[in-house]
Amino acid sequence: MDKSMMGDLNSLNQADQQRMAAMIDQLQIRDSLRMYNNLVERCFTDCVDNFKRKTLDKQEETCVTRCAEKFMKLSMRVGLRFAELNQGAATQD
Amino acid sequence: MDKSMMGDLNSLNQADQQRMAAMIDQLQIRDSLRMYNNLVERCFTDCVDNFKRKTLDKQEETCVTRCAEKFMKLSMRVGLRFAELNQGAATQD
Amino acid sequence: MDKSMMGDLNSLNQADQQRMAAMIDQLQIRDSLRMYNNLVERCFTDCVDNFKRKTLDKQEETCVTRCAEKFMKLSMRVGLRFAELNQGAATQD
Amino acid sequence: MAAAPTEMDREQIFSMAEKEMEYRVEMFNKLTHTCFQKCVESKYKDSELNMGENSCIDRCVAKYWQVTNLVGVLLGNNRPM
Amino acid sequence: MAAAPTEMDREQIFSMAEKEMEYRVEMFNKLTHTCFQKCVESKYKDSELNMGENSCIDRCVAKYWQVTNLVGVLLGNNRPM
Amino acid sequence: MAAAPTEMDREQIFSMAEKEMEYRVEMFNKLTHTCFQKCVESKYKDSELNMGENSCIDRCVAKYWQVTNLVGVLLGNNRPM
Repeated sequence: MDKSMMGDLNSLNQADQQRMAAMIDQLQIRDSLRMYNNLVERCFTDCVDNFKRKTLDKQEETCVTRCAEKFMKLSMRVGLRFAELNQGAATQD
Repeated sequence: MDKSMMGDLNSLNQADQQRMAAMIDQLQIRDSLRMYNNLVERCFTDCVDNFKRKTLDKQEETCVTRCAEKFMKLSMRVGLRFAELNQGAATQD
Repeated sequence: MDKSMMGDLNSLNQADQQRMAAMIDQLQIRDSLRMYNNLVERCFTDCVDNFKRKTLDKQEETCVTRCAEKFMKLSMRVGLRFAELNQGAATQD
Repeated sequence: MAAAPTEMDREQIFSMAEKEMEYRVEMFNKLTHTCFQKCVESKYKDSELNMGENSCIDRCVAKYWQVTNLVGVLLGNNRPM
Repeated sequence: MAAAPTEMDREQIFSMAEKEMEYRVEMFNKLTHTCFQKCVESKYKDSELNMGENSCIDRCVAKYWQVTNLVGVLLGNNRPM
Repeated sequence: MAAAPTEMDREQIFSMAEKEMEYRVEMFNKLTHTCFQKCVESKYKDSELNMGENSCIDRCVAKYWQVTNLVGVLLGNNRPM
């Protein structure tokens, strides 16, 4: 989530700015917990298909680890591109 | 969202009715933003599959436009049928 | 939802404990309505594929009933296992 | 004539009304997306709904409603919808 | 004995507790739906869970829990779950 | 210099800002998951994004943005995004 999206923050007084910042913090906490849940669901769905044992085998563990690491790298990259587009800084093909 | 669903609004005094109306407005704003997000996700998923260029080609643009227009027409029709059912006005086959 | 997850409830005074309990109740109501919506969507998607008539036929009705009953049984079982894991009571394979 | 609701009742009325509305909005959204999936072919050859799609939508809404009621009864939810 | 929490602490406790519970409810819902998908065959031949489905569910929950912990470690989240 | 906002204005500013941020967070999440689906092959042979995946992601984000704007215009939403 990008704090720079709140361009009109400056028209508020100090107490209101604090309140707005607190609201943004709250949304970020909720968002990161949701992201966590979504990531677990996706990597589990893609990597775990065998229910003959109740513990992850080595292959499933490797798959989940790679899935999560790929997702986090992708998420960072998407964040950068998204911020560029938000600033109208997109260049041509 | 259908304001008529709130039949018990009348048992409230005027201040409460205003508060309830404000709440409904808030939910409608949130709902229309969500609908927007869902519509974009669906039409993107159905129409865009080629990532050799960074701009939509004509065919993708046409597909997205039709997808969104069909969705909006469907959404209106569903809203009408839904309201009829809410009023117990459903007729037989 | 498991009320026992709120271990730090005890550090709060009585008014706060009541407020926390009310919050938990609110989340449970919202959660059960969401579960209802999700269950309807899943069983409808899995069981209803024929739109030549506007009423459910016997086969669809049976399918929906079984789907919902299976889901409720599964949900209870998952809740038990989940609570065991939350208490670190998971046994070996 | 009913007595005026107390402060506590009033808060409960608002809170329940809010959840009820959220529930209905969510149901409407799920219904819309499910019937889009079931009735509209995803080639999007034009931007109109044809007659087949329109009658499919009407029946889809009617059946979704019946499934909602059926599941509601199974969950022990006795009021309509 | 711990000092009484200040007004600010108290609001933060409520706010964090609410998010924590929302998170757990969401996890429980995702877990339930994912294990339904993985373990219950969608023909719905009867309304009981058979033995195979039941043991699949138990293992599915256990594995989901392990994936949650594994991903939590990768995200730098050190507390259990 | 602009006049100080009234109490009502202020509440509306907060309320709209909150919805706007929720909307953007949701858009970002959908975008991330959609581009993961479209660009990352689900075998997960290693934990790095390769060059092909990276350029797919960049183009996916750019196209998602364009679809957002296009749909926004169709919905009668005139402001950018």
